[in-house]
Amino acid sequence: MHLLLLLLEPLLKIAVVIGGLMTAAAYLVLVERWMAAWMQDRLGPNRVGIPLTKIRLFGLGQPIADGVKFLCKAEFTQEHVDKALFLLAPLIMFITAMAAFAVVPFGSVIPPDIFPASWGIKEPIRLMVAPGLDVGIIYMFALGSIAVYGVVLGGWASNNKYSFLGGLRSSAQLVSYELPLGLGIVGVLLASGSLRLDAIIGEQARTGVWNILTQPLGFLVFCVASFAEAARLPFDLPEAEQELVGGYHTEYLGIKLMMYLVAEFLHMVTAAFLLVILFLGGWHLWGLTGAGEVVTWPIALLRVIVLLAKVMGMILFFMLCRWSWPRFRYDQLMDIAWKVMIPLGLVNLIVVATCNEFGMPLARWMGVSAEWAMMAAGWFALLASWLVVSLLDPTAGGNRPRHLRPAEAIPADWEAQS
Amino acid sequence: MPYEVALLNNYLLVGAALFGIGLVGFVSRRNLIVMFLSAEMMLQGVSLSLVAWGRFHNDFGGQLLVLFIIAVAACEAAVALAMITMLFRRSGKLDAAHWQTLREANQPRFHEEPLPEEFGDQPLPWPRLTPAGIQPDVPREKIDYRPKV
Amino acid sequence: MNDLPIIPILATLLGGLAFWLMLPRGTARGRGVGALAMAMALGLAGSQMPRVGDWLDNSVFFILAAVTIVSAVAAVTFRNPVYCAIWFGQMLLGTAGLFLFTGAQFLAVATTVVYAGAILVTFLFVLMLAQPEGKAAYDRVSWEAMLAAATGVVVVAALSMIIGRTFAPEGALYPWLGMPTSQQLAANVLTPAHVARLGGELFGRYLIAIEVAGVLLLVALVGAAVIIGREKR
Amino acid sequence: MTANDPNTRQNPHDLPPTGESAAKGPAAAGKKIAWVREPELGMAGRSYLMLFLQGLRTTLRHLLSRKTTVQSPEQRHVVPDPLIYRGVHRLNRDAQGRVKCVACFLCATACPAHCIDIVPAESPWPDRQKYPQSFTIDELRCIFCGMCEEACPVQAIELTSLYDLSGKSREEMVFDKAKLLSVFDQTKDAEPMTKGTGTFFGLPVSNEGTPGPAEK
Repeated sequence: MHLLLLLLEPLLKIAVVIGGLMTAAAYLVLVERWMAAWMQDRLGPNRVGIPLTKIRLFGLGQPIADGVKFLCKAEFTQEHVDKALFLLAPLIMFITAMAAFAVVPFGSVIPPDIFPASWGIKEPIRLMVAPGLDVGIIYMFALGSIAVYGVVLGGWASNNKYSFLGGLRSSAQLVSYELPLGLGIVGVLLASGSLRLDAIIGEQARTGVWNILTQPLGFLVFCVASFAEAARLPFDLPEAEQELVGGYHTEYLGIKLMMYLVAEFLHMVTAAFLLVILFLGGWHLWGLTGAGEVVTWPIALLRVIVLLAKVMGMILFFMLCRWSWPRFRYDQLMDIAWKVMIPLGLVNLIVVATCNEFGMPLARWMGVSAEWAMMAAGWFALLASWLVVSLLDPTAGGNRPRHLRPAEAIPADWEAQS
Repeated sequence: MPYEVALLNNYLLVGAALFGIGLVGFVSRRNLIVMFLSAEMMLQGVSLSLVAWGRFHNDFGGQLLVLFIIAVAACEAAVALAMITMLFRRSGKLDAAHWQTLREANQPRFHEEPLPEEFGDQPLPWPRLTPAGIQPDVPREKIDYRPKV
Repeated sequence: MNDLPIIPILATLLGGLAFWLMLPRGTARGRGVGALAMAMALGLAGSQMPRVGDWLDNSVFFILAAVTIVSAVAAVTFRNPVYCAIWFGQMLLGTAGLFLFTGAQFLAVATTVVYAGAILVTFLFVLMLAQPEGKAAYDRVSWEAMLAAATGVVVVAALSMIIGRTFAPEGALYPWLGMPTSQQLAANVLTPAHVARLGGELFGRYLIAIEVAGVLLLVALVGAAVIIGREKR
Repeated sequence: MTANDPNTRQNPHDLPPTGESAAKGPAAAGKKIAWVREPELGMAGRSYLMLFLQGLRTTLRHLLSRKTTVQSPEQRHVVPDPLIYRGVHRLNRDAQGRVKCVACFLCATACPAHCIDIVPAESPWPDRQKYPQSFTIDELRCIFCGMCEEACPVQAIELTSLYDLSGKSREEMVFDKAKLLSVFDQTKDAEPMTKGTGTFFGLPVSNEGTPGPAEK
């Protein structure tokens, strides 16, 4: 009986998180389709409402219809695939995408005094599934590195050239971008002194200075790397439709395809959560949500709302980016990871470490607070390293495609013109 | 048995079993990569024992040693992968027996026994679309021939 | 000789036999029997191991241990090397779970990130590019399967005998092994600020060692680049 | 292999030094191509900042712009120029209401999708030798490229502006001669036949269909 009570709280949280995430993923797909349509001067899905009536509800029934369609599709496995791995790959992808949310705080805490006294709740309840895990964010990295298997196995098991190429590309991309992803957060971890996401938010709320203000370079590196990790558009090489049909999930259909698609969407949601929590202050908003863990219930609710609003804004930015910039070429993608983002991440790490070690005396000497000194150093580092990168232009490799033109069309002084 | 002792005992047993299994794999398998994986498995067995002893002695030393094992394993993997890739480029095989000339002199030569074909090793026929468009000049067999996917 | 531990010996021998049957020998015959024998051997061995804590702790430990050992056996005996790699990955996850069970949180995720996330994926690349179809002949036979299995039996038997003697209730091999109390444990390895303590140790007491490890990594990286870059067209 | 040989893979920055040799080098190899250095990116392009803002501005502008979607079953899409639209096929009739086709198979030959099937027969009329006894188009297989229309010497087959082609079975979507002629009856007022004459084996063919090659 004691054990059941012990398990009740985590089970309840897991149920809420999974249910919420699945619904959110379904409706975010609708939002993404709307955004895509509006940016292309279309209206987007606006038909499906309540079935058997003429009520349309702006197309809000669309996700349900899509889900039912996916579930009702004929579920067959192709003859030429490797059956076991073909089934395993989407499962890996889906499970890791879901499990990453175990350490994500969906707000701050629920104060214990809103429950009836007879329930015996003394401690404030943390709004995350696994509050005791001390390795927080590295756990998410571990799951991200396992998710690579879903991609590479799916591509290989499909026994299809396009799928295999997509899988290989994707896994090389994911493995490469894990390094800048890690480097981007090291600065934050150094500044906060903890690997736990709720502690990182707490630190930002305590000082009142979000990490994006003190470490803009880290934000840049982490943002680019998380776009690549989530395989969103400027970096969506894995499933570049124009070249690889559908990439590693070309051969998939029905529920297995749905698992892949939902998992990809959840990667984007995870990336948005991480960006907000690590760099944009999490639930903190100046003068509104306060700091610390002892809260009244309106403040607790407000924190959840602020966090989710920020995450939603970040997701909308992801969707906006999808139609704003063309896809990078594969060698450019790798160049950005290895020649730009990793050095920038190292610069950020050095700046943050130096500020942590020598920031206090420097700030006292300059007559400003430590936060201001860090901010100045961070922005200076961003501008300086961006300038250096632009001047060196490391992504312009020797393998750019050469334009051909009839010889007659070239003016005699073409070199002088260029 | 007290909890801590039972835990240590069980962990040591599991570690020993992993070590033994890895050993068998390392000496018996011929695929270079599977051999490498077996060696890593032995390392994992040792790591388990170290962590268990660290817990038993209430000390971080065991865990830190395992951390160094991981670092060494990463180095090992980098070098081993480079070498395996080079060997594969030269021979087109991941077979350890292909490099038997690297052994000491006076060793008996290993001869490959021909194996019977197994069911399921034949490649499947590929699905064909109904012909459309202008008949190509190349013969049908040439189009359908796919040495590998 | 009367107190000869019959069941552990039987389990070890059965395990060795099963291993021989399951190793690739150029034929698929006997693999099912081998798998069955392996399951029996593992069951026998598990029945001899002491219980760990209450039933929840106990079942979690045994499930993790079973996953680890079964995947290890499968990783060594499967003939398709891609499957070997996948089973090896599952063995790594099982080991990570066992690490987590002893409270080594950081090691659990580090193992997953480094081994499963980086090392195994690159090896998987090579395997997939090397063998796009079918099973190669050298994956279907192994060197001296019987001798190898016998070696394994001897090694495991010797190790487990020593382990058993170490913790035997009467006449333990090392009576000076001090027993930590649970308060001591909670104060150190199982502390809530686990990672902070680990990092403190790592960059305090073992600073030189970690620098050496870093240099080793760098040297290995350069070495790998040199080896792979030798054959330039 | 010289440095100017376009067949060698080399650094694109190793370009021919002057325009003269750039024109000469490939021409010597018998090819009228030259490698051209692409324009260098300025600071704004290299720092990616301006490009970033440009992309963002474009999407944001379109996000709020007027939408051009046509709500299809309620509103009909208006084809801007029906005469050049490539929709469902029709078989044209001549002035006497007969099918204009002379069963010359040029359309069937030109069709890249092989969706046209013609069975010719002796013509009952004096103005041509053959006429199509049956003329079927598999509309599901058709790719609506308009090659048949281009190939037809007598302007007998044309593509109309009917775009909402649908059916409930595959058989229904194989259009026979009667169906194709009925498409003509349906669309002849909105989209008049192409006027003018064509040639068939060098002989003039009038659009009205009266004096054909059979007369000669």
